[in-house]
Amino acid sequence: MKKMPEINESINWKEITPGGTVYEAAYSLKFKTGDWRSIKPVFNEEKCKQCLLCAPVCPDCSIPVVAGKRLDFNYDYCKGCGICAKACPFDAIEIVKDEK
Amino acid sequence: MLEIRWHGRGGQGAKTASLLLADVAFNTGKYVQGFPEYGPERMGAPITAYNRISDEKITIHSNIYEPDFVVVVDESLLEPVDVTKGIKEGGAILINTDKNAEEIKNSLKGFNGTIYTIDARAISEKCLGRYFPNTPMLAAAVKICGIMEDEAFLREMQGSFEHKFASKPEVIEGNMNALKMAIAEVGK
Amino acid sequence: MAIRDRLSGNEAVAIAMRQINPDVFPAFPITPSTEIPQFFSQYVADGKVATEFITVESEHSAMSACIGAQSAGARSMTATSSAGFAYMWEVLYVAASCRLPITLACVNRALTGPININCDHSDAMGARDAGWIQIYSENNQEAYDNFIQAVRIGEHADVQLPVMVCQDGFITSHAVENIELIEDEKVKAFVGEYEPEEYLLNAAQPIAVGPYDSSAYYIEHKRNQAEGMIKAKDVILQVAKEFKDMSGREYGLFEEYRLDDAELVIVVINSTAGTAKAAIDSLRKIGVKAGLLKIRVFRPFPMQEIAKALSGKKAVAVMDRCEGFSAAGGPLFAEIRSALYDASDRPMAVNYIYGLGGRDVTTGDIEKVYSDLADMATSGEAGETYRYLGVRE
Amino acid sequence: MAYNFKEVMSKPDRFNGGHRMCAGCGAPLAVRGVLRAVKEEDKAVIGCATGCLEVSSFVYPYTAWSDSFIHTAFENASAMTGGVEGAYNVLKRKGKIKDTFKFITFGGDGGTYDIGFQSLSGAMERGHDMVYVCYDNGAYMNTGIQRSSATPKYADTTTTPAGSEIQGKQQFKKNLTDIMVEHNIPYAAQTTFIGNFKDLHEKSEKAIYKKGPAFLNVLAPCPRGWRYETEDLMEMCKLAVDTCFWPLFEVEDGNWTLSYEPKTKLPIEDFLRPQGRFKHLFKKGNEHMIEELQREVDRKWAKLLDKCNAK
Repeated sequence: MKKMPEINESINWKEITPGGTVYEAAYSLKFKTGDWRSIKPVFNEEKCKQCLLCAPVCPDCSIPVVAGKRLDFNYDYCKGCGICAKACPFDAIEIVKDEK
Repeated sequence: MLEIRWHGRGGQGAKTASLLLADVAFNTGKYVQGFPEYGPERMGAPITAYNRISDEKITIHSNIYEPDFVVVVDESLLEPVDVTKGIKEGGAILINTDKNAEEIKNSLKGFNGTIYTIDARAISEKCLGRYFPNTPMLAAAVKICGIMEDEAFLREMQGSFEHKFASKPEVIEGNMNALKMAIAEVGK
Repeated sequence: MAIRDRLSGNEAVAIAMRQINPDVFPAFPITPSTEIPQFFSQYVADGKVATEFITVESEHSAMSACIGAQSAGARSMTATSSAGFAYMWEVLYVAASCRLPITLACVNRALTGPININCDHSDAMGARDAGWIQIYSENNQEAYDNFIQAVRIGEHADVQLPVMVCQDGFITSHAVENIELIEDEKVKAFVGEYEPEEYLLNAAQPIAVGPYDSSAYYIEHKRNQAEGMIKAKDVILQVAKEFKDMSGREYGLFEEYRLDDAELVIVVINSTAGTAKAAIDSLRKIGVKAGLLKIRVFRPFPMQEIAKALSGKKAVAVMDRCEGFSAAGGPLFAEIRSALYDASDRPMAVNYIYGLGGRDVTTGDIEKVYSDLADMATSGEAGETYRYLGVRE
Repeated sequence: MAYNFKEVMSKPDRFNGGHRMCAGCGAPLAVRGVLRAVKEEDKAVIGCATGCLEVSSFVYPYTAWSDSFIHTAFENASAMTGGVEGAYNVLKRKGKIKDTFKFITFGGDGGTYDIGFQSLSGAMERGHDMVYVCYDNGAYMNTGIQRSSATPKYADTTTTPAGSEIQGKQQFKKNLTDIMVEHNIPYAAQTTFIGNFKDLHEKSEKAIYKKGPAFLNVLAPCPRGWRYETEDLMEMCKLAVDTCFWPLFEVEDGNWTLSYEPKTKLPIEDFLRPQGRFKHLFKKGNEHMIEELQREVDRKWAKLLDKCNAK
């Protein structure tokens, strides 16, 4: 099995993976898009009825669902589009300004 | 090295005949080439095919401009095509026609070399019941080019037909007869 | 024991393919390479190969399917010519950059404009910098031998690049000539199995192929890719040596014919080399010191080796079956003359554009070139370097 | 199998965060939704045409895909994936591969309706066992919102700008789903994102697990190109189906079925009004354009109902 080298902008041509092939699935998880966000969704667990309608509408896979229940947002990737808040029938998601 | 040029019409089998001739010579242990001159021509258009036959390895890859022999599969080409062009001193031409050499000479624009004729249509129709000029033309060409002895050639072709017509052996005899008749009838 | 046969160049390549028994063969017909997939489809129909034969709707898709298949872990190959080859052009680059050892039988034919079905090298030459190894063949025997070697060359761990094996459209592709075939088992043993290290269908390790590559990485990837081409030179020679052990036939990066003591030299690609050999033999009989350097491997380009081989010659004619328009010459000339820049004892060099669109080349034409070279050697003047052979003025 | 939303949502994503699609983009919803229909024990190879999705989901070295993924060019995704499927067939026959693999290719409308159409048509006709998913956002968004043959009539794009003489794109959208149906493939369907994604899921499941080629056309709104607020994505999809601009249907083995019939068929205006790309249609004097669009929607809807009832 081919080992994936650590790839960053200091890698030289001998070490780089030939053809740009990447041997590690979901490597993008190393790339955090959360800092693209200017507004952010806030999860109010109390109001949530676990209907999960917010989960499939997230373009950034930032609403983890485990065993039929959604957990808090994964802010590493959430870009703050606000689709989830609109999809929530119970006002359990509030959009606020993202103060970093 | 022996160089042969074929003139025929698209769909008539001049290319196939040249490849068959290459096969025959190949089977005698020679080095061979068999190739047509290609263009976008379709059925009926005049086409040219070539053979080189040699005891030495052949490296030349060009058309043949000064052939030892020319074979004309379709008599109607004598008018539109300069079939005798470039024939070597001492070379010969073989024409599929029901005329004899003397009669056809006038159509050859002053050609002074040897003229052979063969009535491939009559032979084919007699032996095969249909007009397939290839078989008699091949036999006549082998004969006049002196590629191999008649007996050896016929033995060779018997084997080849048995292979080619494995699924319809009834046509082998007719083809063999066509060869034999062509060998016997090709004349100057 | 070699099998003596007589075959056209196309059938010879098809037989090599049958013996290799590739996993995937996507194909689209184009004259004059069409016969190759035709022969091959018969092998498929008769169960003589285990290949997945995909009758794609275009050459672009043929090469795209090759890329998909090879990335997936399957040995793939196809055949094409001319406009079909040009239509593949975009994805030829992808095949090379993805480091996929696909093999392609390129039956050289003129590019359209105007349409012409006959031989020249403008198709393959147009993709000379696509990152493919290019091997050229004088006749059916070489097309067959080269194709078998191509698989080994491309798949070598040091190389990992696609390889195209070229031969002249109609002139050799459709000419029946003598050939010595190698037994099926020997070819199979020679090429071996394709066992890529990483591939899409490896359930244990998913991979991602064909990224968007930013300027932070692109040039490193290209340099890495270039290394495969650089290393290919040794691999080609190593594979040739093994091939000689099996077949008795010897191949190098180029062939020298009566070159050692030659003063006047022609450099040429593919079938015209054979015609030149015949011309040289007759010129030698009348005391002309004529010789030939026949390019076999154009990519990687054997620059130093060629410079060495041509050093000390009096005059060299480089023959391009491909127009260079207003470049330094045809593609072969530009590179040969560039190679000669470093030669210790540099000969005069001129370029002949010849044989475009299937224009026939005879021994007489070749003799005319040697006669021009002799004049140059005598006068010490090269004169016009960008010349045409046989163009009506 | 009945759709169990909670169970399906609890499956690990096969498409991951860290991709660089725009905030609020519809394409990742299509990808996540389709891939949720792949059985967890099955493997997949994902093909992709050049486009927003590709250049954002695999920026070297960051692949967002959990499965093997391949992209090579804009117009060849179908042929490329056909090659992968061919490889699978032969390697499976030879016993070199044990697992079950599924082959799914994604392309935008540019890579599907237009430049990739030949390759798509060829692959579908040949019958590769693969699913082609078009995420249709109605323009070449990747290169900056140029018109495609999927762009709706009168939409303002960067190559069909609304001007004083010409009011946006002058042609109706190509009926690609119908054209794919006419390839006689075992399964073709049109869907988008509504409710709990049942429609997308069930169609994806059929497309993936039905033997032979399948085509899914998924309307995937692009907030940038359509010019609406990102948060309104689900509303845009709802309006598209309730106005019958984008009817949901499937064609399985030649049988047409309507998947959704709006309780009240809304006027096309309702779909157009929230989108900046149709703003010029609401200028005084342009009413006839909206009327024309309404007539076309009505005509196509009637035709569809006809096909779906005709079985």
